[in-house]
Amino acid sequence: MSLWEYANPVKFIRTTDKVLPWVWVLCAATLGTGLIWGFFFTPDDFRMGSTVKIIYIHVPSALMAINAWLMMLVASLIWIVRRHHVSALAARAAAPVGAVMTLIALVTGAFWGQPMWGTWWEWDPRLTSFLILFLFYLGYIALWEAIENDDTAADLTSILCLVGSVFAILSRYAVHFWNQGLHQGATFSLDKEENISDVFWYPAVLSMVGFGRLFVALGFFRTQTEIRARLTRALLAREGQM
Amino acid sequence: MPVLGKYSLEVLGSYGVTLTLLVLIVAFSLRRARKVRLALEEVESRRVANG
Amino acid sequence: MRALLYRDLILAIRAGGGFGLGLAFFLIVTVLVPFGVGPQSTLLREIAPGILWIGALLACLLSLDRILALDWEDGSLDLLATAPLPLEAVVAIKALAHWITTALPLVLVAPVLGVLLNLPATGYLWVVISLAVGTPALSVIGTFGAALTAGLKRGGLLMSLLVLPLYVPTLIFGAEVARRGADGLTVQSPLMLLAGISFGVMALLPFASAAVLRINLR
Amino acid sequence: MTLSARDLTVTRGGMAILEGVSFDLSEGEALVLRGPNGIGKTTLLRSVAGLQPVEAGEVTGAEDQVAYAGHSDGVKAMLSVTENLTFWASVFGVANIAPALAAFDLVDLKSRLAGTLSAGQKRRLGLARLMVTNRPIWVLDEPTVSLDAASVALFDEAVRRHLGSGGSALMATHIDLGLSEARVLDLGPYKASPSARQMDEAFL
Repeated sequence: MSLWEYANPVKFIRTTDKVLPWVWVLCAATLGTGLIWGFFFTPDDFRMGSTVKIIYIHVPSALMAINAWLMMLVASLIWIVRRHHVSALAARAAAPVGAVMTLIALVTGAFWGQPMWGTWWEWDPRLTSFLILFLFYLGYIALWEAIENDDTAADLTSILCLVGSVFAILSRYAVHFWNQGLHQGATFSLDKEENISDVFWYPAVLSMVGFGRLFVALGFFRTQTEIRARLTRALLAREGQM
Repeated sequence: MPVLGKYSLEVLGSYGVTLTLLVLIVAFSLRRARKVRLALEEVESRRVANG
Repeated sequence: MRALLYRDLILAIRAGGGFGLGLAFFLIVTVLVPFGVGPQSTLLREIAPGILWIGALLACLLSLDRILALDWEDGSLDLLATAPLPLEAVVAIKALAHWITTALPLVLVAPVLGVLLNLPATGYLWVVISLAVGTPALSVIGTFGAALTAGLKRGGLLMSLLVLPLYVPTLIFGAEVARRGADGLTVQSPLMLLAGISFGVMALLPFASAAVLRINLR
Repeated sequence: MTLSARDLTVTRGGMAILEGVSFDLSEGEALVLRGPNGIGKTTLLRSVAGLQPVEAGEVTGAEDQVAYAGHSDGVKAMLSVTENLTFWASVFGVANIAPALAAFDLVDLKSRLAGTLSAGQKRRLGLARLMVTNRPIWVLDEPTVSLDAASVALFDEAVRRHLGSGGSALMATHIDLGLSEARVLDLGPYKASPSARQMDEAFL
């Protein structure tokens, strides 16, 4: 059995229908535990005070904002190479979720920056890169909405996604060149740096996993919706033809 | 309720905005899912009716 | 190919939109800025390079939808796509025509507008050089945006939304060159990066634009 | 040079509209496509011209041989008649536009701006463009729209001359042309059945 079997829309819906409730439950469990643990049961940082609690949403949402774009990029490539409709629709379904994640990362970043840097918004390279990423999401979504023919829209948006990815990397580099920035380096890395202690680390990992599962759940669910919408349009077009 | 001290606005604000946005995207997805499902069922029932 | 360039240039001149509108827009933006930020010459002097870059960028943006939309409407694009010219060349030529009719005049008048903004004497050269090196990238990227929205009735606003984020790196490096030049600092690294972007974009993006146009034509 | 189409399936908006279309068009032949509105004449012609991919089947002998003329003439209003034709002539590497001007009775109009021409005159200019492409296969979509009887006669004559010099023509039209030698292909029987496999197959 090959993975591509799930490129069949019906099969995709049937399988995800079975998986989705579990993903939702797992998502709610991890995200709930992570956030509640983080919010209620972690000590304040000696330097950042209670604002350290923002880390449990800021870092995971920033992570998912980028991962969502990467997923869209992979899905776009799959559409271009193998022309599986599900993959194009999955990219379409993921975009608003990614945009929301980016928005969350931006807003929480501003909330965090206010007490730490004394300003709501700082043209710091990381914040600025995320703002640009947000604009890319908006453009991508708008292009999907604007084009009537589904295949044309899928083709154009996937090319936009490829070109946009290159320019997003360029922009990131340019922004770093332009302003060295106040933002601290990555607070977490996968192999857990020593500058963060376990009390902050465990709830943060939980909420990262929770955000990841939320993205998967929403992604599956919204892809199902897009598939149904596409099917409806196909049936209507056929009725018109008869 | 933990003591948030002088940063309570920022921390509560972040959590508030995040939860609101997450609820919004989930609600929006659910609403659209329901609408699309209804539309599909309508078209399919018409198709079955017509043979 | 030369015929296509020649035709596009003639059309831009005769239709009036090309040279005139972009320049007038650039002038107006530059004139409006002091009204917005106040007449202090020290402030103006400091932001002059950035204003000139933003003005040039917006003026470029303004005329992008003429690159392909007119040829799309009257069917010329269909005919060009079946002509012996590869579509990549068509797109590249159209970007070149846009650069010559819109961006080149902007580059040339930028120093004049610099006077209005109290641009320091050291800045003139670098404003012109940075615009000359950077605006080709703006035209080529803009052509990609125009190709993406060619089939849409009201593509103008959407095109701005798509194109402006793509303009970010060019703007950053271009304005950086102009600013550092005006401050008398060394400009070598941003200038190299700007040139790198311009050349990279000119070499690669026409392929994406042509692919997009083919999809839109079918 | 023979143009041949084998088992073409063409789609519009993701839906197959014609399937199993086959025809041959050899030198000196003209083929007229017939069928009601919406049957897919334009789509078929665009597919043959290479502007859109076919869903199934293949077209051979069309590569770089086709001069396509669609619904719109691609005439630039701000260029004169001569400039319009000269442009296309140089794109296709042809030097002399005089025969084209003469064939479609445009000599008197040649320095007028195309924007000032009437619809029929513009159409004649659009058709004259075919003569400066130097390509053997003309693919024409409703070529006689907005032409008066005299102009249709000019067009017939141009096509006949083109056929006589070894060219061929594939046309979609509702009107009876004066081209008695043209074969007619009725597209009605090729209409795709709604259950046909197609792009949306995966969705049904």
